[in-house]
Amino acid sequence: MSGSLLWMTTSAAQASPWAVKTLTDRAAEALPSSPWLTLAYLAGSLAALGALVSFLGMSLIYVERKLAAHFQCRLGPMRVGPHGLLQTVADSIKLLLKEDIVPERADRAMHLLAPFLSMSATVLALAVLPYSPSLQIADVNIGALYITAVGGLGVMGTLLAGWSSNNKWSLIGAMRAAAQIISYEVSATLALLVVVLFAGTLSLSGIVQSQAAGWWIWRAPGVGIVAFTIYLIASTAETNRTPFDIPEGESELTAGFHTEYSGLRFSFFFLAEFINVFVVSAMAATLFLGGWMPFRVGGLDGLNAVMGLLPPGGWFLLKTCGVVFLLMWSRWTFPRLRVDQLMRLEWKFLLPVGFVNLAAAALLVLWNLYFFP
Amino acid sequence: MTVRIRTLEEIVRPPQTADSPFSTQEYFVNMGPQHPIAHGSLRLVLLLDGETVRRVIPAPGYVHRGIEKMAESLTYRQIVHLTDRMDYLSALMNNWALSKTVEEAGGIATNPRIETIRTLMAELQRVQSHILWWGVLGMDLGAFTAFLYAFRDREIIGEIFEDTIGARLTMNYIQPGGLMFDVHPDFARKVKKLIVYLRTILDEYDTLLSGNAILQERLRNIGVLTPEKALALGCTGPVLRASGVPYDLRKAEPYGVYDQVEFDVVIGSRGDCWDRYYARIEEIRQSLRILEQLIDNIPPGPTMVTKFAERIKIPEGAYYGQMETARGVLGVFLVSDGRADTPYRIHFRSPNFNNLWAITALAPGWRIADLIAIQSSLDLVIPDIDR
Amino acid sequence: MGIALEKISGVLQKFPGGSVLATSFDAVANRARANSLWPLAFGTKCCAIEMLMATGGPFQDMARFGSEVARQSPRQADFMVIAGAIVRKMAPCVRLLYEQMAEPRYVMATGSCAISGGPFLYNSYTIIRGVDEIIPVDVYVPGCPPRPEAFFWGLLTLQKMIREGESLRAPGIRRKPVTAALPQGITLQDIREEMRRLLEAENVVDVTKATEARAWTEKVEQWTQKHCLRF
Amino acid sequence: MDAEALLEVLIASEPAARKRDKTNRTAIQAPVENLLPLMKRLRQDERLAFDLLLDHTAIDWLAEGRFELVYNLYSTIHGHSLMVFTSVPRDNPLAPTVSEIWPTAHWQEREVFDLFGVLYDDHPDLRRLFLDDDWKGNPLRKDYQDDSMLARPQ
Repeated sequence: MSGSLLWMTTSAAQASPWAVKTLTDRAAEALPSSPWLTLAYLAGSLAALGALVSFLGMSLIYVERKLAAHFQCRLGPMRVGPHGLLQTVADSIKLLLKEDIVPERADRAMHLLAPFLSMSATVLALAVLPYSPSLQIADVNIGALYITAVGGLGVMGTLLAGWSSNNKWSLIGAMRAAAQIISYEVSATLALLVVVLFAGTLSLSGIVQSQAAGWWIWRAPGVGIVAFTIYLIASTAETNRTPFDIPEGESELTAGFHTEYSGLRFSFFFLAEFINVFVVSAMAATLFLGGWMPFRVGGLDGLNAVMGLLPPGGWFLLKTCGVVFLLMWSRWTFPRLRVDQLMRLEWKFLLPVGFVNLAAAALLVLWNLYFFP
Repeated sequence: MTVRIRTLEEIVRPPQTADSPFSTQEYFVNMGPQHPIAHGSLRLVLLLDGETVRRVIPAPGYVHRGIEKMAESLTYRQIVHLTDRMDYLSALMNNWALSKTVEEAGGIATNPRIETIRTLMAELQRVQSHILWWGVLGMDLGAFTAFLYAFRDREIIGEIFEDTIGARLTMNYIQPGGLMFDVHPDFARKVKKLIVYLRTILDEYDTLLSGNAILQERLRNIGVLTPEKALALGCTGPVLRASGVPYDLRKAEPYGVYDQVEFDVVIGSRGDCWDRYYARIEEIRQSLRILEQLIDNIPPGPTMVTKFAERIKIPEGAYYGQMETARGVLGVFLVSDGRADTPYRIHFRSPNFNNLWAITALAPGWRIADLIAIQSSLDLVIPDIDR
Repeated sequence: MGIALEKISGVLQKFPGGSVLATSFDAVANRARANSLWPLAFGTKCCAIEMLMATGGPFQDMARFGSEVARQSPRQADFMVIAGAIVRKMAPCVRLLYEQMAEPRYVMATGSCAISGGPFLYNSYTIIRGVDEIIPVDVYVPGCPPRPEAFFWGLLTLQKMIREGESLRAPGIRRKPVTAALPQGITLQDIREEMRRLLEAENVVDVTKATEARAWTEKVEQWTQKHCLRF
Repeated sequence: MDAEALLEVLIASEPAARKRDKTNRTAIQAPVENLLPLMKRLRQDERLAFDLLLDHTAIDWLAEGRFELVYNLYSTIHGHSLMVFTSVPRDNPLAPTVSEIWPTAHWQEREVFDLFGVLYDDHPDLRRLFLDDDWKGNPLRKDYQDDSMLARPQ
């Protein structure tokens, strides 16, 4: 194992064309010469993050609505802008201007706080995602762990929202959300650990670079695809989407934990859900599909050169979109699971499989039984 | 004498507060009248223990319009339009049930053409109603796409109705003594096309929803209704047949031209939600069989045997007529005093009214999500309960 | 937050040239509101099948106008479609739902039952003759039940009203343009008067008396006072 | 069992029951005191075995000062049906409940209680069904008055 690890680190340091330079690196470099440039970098990255969040949210909502419509033999939004492109813009402006209601008997402070907590948890995750070698805000050396930790924070917002609304349906929804997210976090982490074992690093850009000879989904024979599937199922559950949308469960709990929210605060939950979809898709792409790394097979230089024609950012976007499509596809196809079936799936099926998979992965790494070790 | 009149508030009292902050307690929640599962405006008061349903108290009446009182001052032909608005998904069958009872009581004999067209229309409506139910069940269980597929196919049948009747939902087509209009010249061609189309589409339904492991998990062995219980609760229609009782009025007391066509009564074996689900899917297939046999054999003849403006008078007496609608037995109980051309009293025995109460026996012990599945599988139309 | 934003146009006006800005801000806001009307999933009777289900279906597709996001919670909905008869037992619930919706909120009464009681006008002991007795209605869509096309007519009328009528600085103007859907030169008042004249000429109903005689409207009012006062 | 044989069996077992004319189905009339034993027999007798109570409702005969209660029975085992009529006085409308024999009667009786005001002895949960608990009067009675009802113009 140490051999392969050494190979990884050396290859990344010496011969890789993918020298990663994050925004924080640039800011740190600029600090001695001109502190103003540093500030400009910081302000720029903050603005970019804000723009990214709103753009991502809006475009994903638009895509989801269009996609759903086409799955269902409909047209979807058509009237606002060409093919309804401005539909989500109109929706956002309307939600911004909508009255903001706090129910009389709600816990006012918590009720106001919850959507921001939910939102910030997902936005924090965006900071460490490697979009391309030159576009990453910070490359934390425990990136994978950080994403898991921050992802777990989001449930606080949901729980708070359900509790503070003083509505029984909201509370049921929040309790379901807490039980579900905490359970599925375990499986998601187990799947993530498989890749960490192979890559030998927790840093997300390090994981991407470790896939220069091939993506872990196929390079780790068997365990890669199993881990990918587990990760996809667990992360769908974490984002509360069908077939795991029991916390909102429209036909059961009216609107679940955000029943009492209106206007902007409701839109925060709405946006957080879609940013979350992006984050888990980007994570699935980063961990298993090589992130911004083009499709490469170790040794086939001709293929690698052709694949390298598309810039890394494009690859990242393509893969993420693929996973997003997969998530949306399942959302508009499956019925909803029941809460105890959901728990059974996690604790009696995904978790044991995840553990076995992790052990198998450890053995494979130990004996170097994977492609291009 | 032990008559004690109670009120809902008396029953729905908040339980005693817990002594210790860590002990649990049961709590009441309102499901409806505005709730996605209300399918209109049904209110269920649930006593929950965590997620488990301990008790269901249905509180109907949120669309009680007093149709029975209104009908006492209307002539028999005028009442027909009110029956549309009870179970609007089986509007034609409701029309027919009233017409049939009035014809039986007033001694009006119809001709084979009228009966054949009535049967055809009723079966088309049954198919339409079951398709809509399928979609709504999908929506209730979270598969929204099923709902829109159902509406796609429902519109096609709606178009056939529109050609002949001119209405999409409240038909007012089958009248005592005949039909409002003759069928559209395109009717037979379109129905034949529809039969071919629906046969393929039913397979698609199976692929999309019936074969889905999650759906089967959600429906199988949930809310088992034994035949004895179903009969005791007065359930009829697919709900009763799914429990294994082959009680179908189309066979038991044939009306229309049901005695001349070949079809099977679909019965279930266990009486769980899945049986109720698949019984209806299978009933669509049986209805297609009936349509297929009749569509080429519409006999010639007039479509109205009485004069339209003629006021029907019924001799003194009490009459009961019943019909199998998409949801069960719709009974019409008619009392005439023999003097006026309006009924002295009319009462509708609605299938949904009796099927609704099955939920009080089925849901306790299951989770909220199962309650949704159970209610969906009962296929309730609330305005028919409330009348 | 929403309240703070609503003050923007008022603040803008104080600056030189601000009224132009404020007007354009209003125009943008109104266009956004008009094009993003999310209905409340609430139907009582047959009209619900046509108004909320069939219109969402593939043949009609409400989503083209951006209205397919049917919200189950009244807090998140923009307009309420009263689809079907409202009876006295339901009246407080409808009122409560309306009170729970966030401003700006709109109401569309579809079908004769919701507009006037329709087929249940006479001899029904529970019916409410027109949902506008409990909540203000913006658009009336006649029919029994109306066709989905009629619903779209109502939706587009509502959109037109919002685009043209309402301003952030003067909310509530939208109550007036109900007549936007009427032919030129005829106001709603004219129609009411005409209806009244016709009804009274036939000596069928004494409209004033019939309205005053309904003691239960007071009950709804009391109930609302008791339960929804703080909204 | 055909209608004649059915009536024979019935009247032999319950002497107070009489055949009722002017109906389109087999029907018997019984005094309200004998209703409960009669109903029990109808349900339990193997030759009769009426296991499905299809319908229960009432008729308000205002001029005669009585309510007529109607039970509509069907036997899925034998395939025969029967209507049972009984009368209760209008000023003291008290009838025995049959909800222990057919649980479906529970709600059908509540409906009749709501709309006619017929009281059911020993009914486990006698509440208004469709109307509010504080509603005055019983709308389906012929003499029901309501300010909010608009009379239909003739």
